[in-house]
Amino acid sequence: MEYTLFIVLLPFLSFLFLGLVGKRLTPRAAGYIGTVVLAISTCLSYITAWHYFTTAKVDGVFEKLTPLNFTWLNFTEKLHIDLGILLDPIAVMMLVVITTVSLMVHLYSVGYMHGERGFQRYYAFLSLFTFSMLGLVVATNIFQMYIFWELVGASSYLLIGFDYAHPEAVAASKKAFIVTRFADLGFLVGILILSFYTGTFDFERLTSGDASLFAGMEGLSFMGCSVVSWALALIFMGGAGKSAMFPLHVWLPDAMEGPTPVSALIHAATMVVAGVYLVARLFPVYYLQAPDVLVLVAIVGAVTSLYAAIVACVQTDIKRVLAFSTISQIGFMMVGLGVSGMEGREGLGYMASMFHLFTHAMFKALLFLGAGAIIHAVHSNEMEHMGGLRKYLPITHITFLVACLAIAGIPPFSGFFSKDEILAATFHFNPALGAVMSLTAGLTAFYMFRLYYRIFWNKASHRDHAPREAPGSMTVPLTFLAAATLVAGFIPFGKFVTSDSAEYIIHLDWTVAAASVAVALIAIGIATLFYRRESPIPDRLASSLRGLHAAASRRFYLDDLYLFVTKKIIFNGISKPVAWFDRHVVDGAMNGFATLSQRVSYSIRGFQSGQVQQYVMVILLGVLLIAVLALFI
Amino acid sequence: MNISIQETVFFLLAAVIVVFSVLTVTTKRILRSATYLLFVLFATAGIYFQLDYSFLGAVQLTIYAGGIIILYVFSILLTNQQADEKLEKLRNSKVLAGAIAAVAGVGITLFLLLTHSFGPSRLEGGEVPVKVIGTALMGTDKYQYLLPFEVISILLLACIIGGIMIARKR
Amino acid sequence: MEELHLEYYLVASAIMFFAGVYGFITRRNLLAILISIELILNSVDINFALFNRFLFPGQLEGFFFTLFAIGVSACETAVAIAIIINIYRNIRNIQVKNLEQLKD
Amino acid sequence: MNFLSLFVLVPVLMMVGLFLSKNLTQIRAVAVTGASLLLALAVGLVFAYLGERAAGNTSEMLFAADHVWYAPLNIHYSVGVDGISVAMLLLSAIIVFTGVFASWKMEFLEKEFFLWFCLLSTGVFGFFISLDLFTMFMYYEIALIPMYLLIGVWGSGRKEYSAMKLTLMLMAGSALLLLGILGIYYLSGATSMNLLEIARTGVPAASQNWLFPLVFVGFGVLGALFPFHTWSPDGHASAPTAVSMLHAGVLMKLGGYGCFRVAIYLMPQAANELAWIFIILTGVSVVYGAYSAIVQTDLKYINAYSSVSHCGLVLFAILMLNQTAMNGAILQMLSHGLMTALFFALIGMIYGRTHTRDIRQMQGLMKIMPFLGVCYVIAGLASLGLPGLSGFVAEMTIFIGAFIHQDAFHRVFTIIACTSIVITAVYILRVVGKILYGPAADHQHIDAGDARWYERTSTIVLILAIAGIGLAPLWISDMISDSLLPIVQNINL
Repeated sequence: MEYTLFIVLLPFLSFLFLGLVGKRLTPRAAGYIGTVVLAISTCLSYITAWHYFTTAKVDGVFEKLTPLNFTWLNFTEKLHIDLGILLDPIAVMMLVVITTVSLMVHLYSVGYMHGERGFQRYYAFLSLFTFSMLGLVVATNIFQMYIFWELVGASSYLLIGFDYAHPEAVAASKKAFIVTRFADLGFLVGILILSFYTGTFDFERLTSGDASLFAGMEGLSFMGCSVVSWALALIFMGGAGKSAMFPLHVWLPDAMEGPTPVSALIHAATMVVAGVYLVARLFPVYYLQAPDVLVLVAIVGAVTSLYAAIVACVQTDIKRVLAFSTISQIGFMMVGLGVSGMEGREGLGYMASMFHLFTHAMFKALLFLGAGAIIHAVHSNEMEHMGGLRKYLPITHITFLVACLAIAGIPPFSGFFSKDEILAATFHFNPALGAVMSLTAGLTAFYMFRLYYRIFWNKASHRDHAPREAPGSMTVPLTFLAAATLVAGFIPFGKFVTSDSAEYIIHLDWTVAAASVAVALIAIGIATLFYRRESPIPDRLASSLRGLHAAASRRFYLDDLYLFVTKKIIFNGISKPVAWFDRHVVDGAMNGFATLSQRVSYSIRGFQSGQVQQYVMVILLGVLLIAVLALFI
Repeated sequence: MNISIQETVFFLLAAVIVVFSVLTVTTKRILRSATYLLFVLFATAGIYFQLDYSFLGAVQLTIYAGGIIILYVFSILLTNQQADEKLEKLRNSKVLAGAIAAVAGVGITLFLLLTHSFGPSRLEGGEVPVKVIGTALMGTDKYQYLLPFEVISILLLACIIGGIMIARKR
Repeated sequence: MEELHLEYYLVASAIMFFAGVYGFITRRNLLAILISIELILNSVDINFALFNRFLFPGQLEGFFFTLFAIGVSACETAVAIAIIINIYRNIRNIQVKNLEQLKD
Repeated sequence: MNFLSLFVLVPVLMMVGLFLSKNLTQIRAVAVTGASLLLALAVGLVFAYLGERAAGNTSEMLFAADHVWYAPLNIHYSVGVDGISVAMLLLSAIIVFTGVFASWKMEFLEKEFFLWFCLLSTGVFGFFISLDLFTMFMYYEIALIPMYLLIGVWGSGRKEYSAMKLTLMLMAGSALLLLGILGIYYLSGATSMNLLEIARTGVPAASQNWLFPLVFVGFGVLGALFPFHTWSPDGHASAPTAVSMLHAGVLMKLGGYGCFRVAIYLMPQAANELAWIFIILTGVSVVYGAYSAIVQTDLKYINAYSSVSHCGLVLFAILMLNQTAMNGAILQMLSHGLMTALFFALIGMIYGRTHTRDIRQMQGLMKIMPFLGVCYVIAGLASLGLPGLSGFVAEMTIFIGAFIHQDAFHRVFTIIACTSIVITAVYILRVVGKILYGPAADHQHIDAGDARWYERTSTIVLILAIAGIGLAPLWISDMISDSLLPIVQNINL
């Protein structure tokens, strides 16, 4: 299956081509080149998926294939970075997800970004991002993953800051990069610790369940936790940063300053699930070596999920709502992983999490692209500039509704199946956690329909001219993704992707399913009541819960906290004193040394005055002194 | 307590030397300073005469008292608009330092002089004949000084030329 | 008092010497400095003659040394005065503190 | 005629050529020809070296030659290269080449500028090929002296002050160094100052303890060892573009290379014993430089502090005393040399257009000068360690190598050093955001225009080198790693 190399390589070549000669091309040509290249990549990944899932099964278990692996850099005899391609169910699934969404976004962008300055550059960046993301998912070892992880971060930086003339976009891109970079520091240190003791970066060896690898770490502990827990927790920190887990999520809402298709690609479907993918990739290690860290993963996921859902209920910028919804949904995936076991039925959470990742990618991309179409039509991100759009944007409306139903967890849309599995696994793990997640699911349904109603129903805001439906290049991806959202739930996912690579038959837990559907329906009902028409209830509610409302609008002051830490503590509290210290104390010491020697020189120069009389005086005194010394001592 | 004529003369000379030396360096007027120097030089010549070095005394009188002092007086008169212009006021610290150094020097020297025994020392021998001096100056043997004599003569010549060169108008 | 000792003479010449040193150090006028130097030279001359006369009466080294020293001091004075006059011609002054152009 | 001696001969011939040339065209022709020749030589040397190694030549130094040039003290002109010197020579050649193009539009005294520039190159190349301690030191001094004039005459801002400060501090360092070198020579009992011979005879352990700090600090001053780094911000800020490039790009590497080749190689016991002191200093300087860079407002100061941080990492890695970390150190020298040269080149070009280096007065330059803007972003990304560019390779090798030490002390400092990658991101992105992005504010800047062909040549060559190392690091990493083996064995004896 060596051709899988081209899945990864083609977008890179496209990036190089567009980056170097893009300026000489017309925007249209650049767009088409990017799209066509990615279409080839997508086809190849579908072929790969077909090929893999039909042939790679040995004894009912999917094998890990490594069609390509070569040494890129040697560190020590044992540790070396390899670049290669590792195919296993999750990698193949991610290939499909990434190429599909990316292709849709490429296609969509032709219409959406039409006439933008730097169109060619945009496509170059998109290709770079796709390349990095694909390289990440097929990584054969943790260091390759780190490499592409960083590249993903950088290309995300470039894409968020695409419209670099806007200070907000620039600030957001900077924030995104630095926050994730900070998380990556944890990832890196985790890798250092893990690789030092296990002597390998290789995923296959790490996840083989070979306990002897970890023998070196046994009994070692640091601050009350075992070293392996530390290592894995730090690696999870990296994942949490990219996946916008609380409290490292602050960059994601701001990243909505980027072009909307970029948000759909990066901040909904692909990059933000990298953290989930990372944990899933190392799942056997987590499960076998540090189950305590998995609990941490579950708790962080649940907190994030609930937090983001609450915040999403009061946002007014539609992309921000979607951003928080993404954070919340990724929290679901993390919870799924955190509560999962390894073998057979215990592995429900893992499977569900991956399933949710898959379905979420589709419907969240759809939501973002739909939001893009709406923004394209009304030229605003704010809900108050919308309302009553269902008449003007019929296709967008229908597809958006499909996505909202999916995310709310209404059968038979795909979100129902995947989310339900997660809830079932969570209840199985811990009913209290399950209750929290159900509540979150309800909130999800509420805020999504709040969004839906305020965009498409409610009172229409004043407009100068009627909004027009988006062009074909935009509606085609919408339709495609809506179709995918409709059918994705029926994919027998357990056959393909499971924790132990063996087949898993999904049994719907009907009590959980019924309960969650009921919760969702109630939430939708409330949303309908509040927002379908203009209604005073939401405002009244907001004023009666003023404190909570204000706090949620300000995202519970976390951003302010971060700003305080970076601006006040790091910038003013550390850097300025350090710089001052350098200029005045260290350099001052050097200059002081220079001044001192100058002073000494000047004072010594006084002796060399050129006045013979003074010399004689000194000589005389010297002679006398010597005479006295010679006489009396 | 019988004081010989020799001693009387010596004390007189010594007193002149001491008093006028000090006056030479302490007086505020430069012309007086030169005059006091002249007295010191006369007294020195007296010492030479007392030591029976009459030739030396004569040389001292002619060259120093006769030549050099005249030179001084002329140059003082040449360089001072008012011949009796006062020397500028000296800085006290400087005077003090000089005085301390000088007094300390005198103290140490005297201490050494008076504690050191020079062995048998008496004023004896007689007048050195000029003939002996002339032979010693013109000879080339041991204890004869033709070479220094010639060197001095060349030095003097050089001085004459140098003095003219330096002082002539440009 | 039996007779004149060497020390008596030496005391006088020592005082003369240090008077000269004092003058050399404190004086500002170039001529005054030169005069101080004459004092110093004189005291040394006296010492030469004294030592010769008192300690080595049969020889004449000190005598001749004095003789030559007088000659040298004459030269020195002549040249020094020539220089001083030249300086005076240039800057109308012969105070030491004003002679700074040579230094730098 | 030894192959390596050409590296010294070519700059000397360039100086002769420059001396004879009559106008700017001729000066440029000579400079470009010479620099290209050097670059070709360096590339040729890489191939020749790899060829020799592939052919199974395992001697420690290749292409060695030896002549006595001062018999009374038994000083030899002794040359030879291993993988490390080859890498450094390649770096120097690239930077000299790009430096020539970066100073294409010299404003006055072009001939003299290039003459000094060539003298500086002579020193640098001579240093890297020398094996004799004294000759090495001599070349070191040759490289330092022209710096004073280059900054003092052709610099900007407080150039006299900076030039004086730089020269004095580096001279103080080299005074320590001379003392150390003489100490090593006499106490080792070797019959010549040849490095390899001294390494064989060894320096007595007791004397190592005072010689090591002398030599390490002596070279460390040039390698921006905290707290002796303060010449660097002022010096770089005042230096003309090409000089900044050569200075930060190559000359500071002389410090690292010297620390490594002389201090560590010849005095392994003391290195083992005393490393902790310098690990603290360098660990501090890594983070400290980065934090200081955050609040600077002058582009060159930012880059100078960033150099403090990155060069601190070089020394830090050298002190880890194992093959991986040292390999990382050499890679970091290469990578930092290229990156920082690129930065200084770009800053010079931007300054030439905007006439300011204050980041508060620039905005939206990406629109006005897209080529320079893109290059600046690439340089920034390389500096903050983006995979695919050289910085990543070097930093990761260092961190992996540093982590091999199991005790808490080394680990804590390794993690502290790791945090610098975050801080680096902060200051790089801050600058990029401030000066390149946003709307073009200053109307005077709008007609500034983009890079000219010579500027493009300079930056493209550097970017190619950075990307080359970043994308395919294996050959150079292995080349260095192999050469480190004897040194590491010497340490672990």
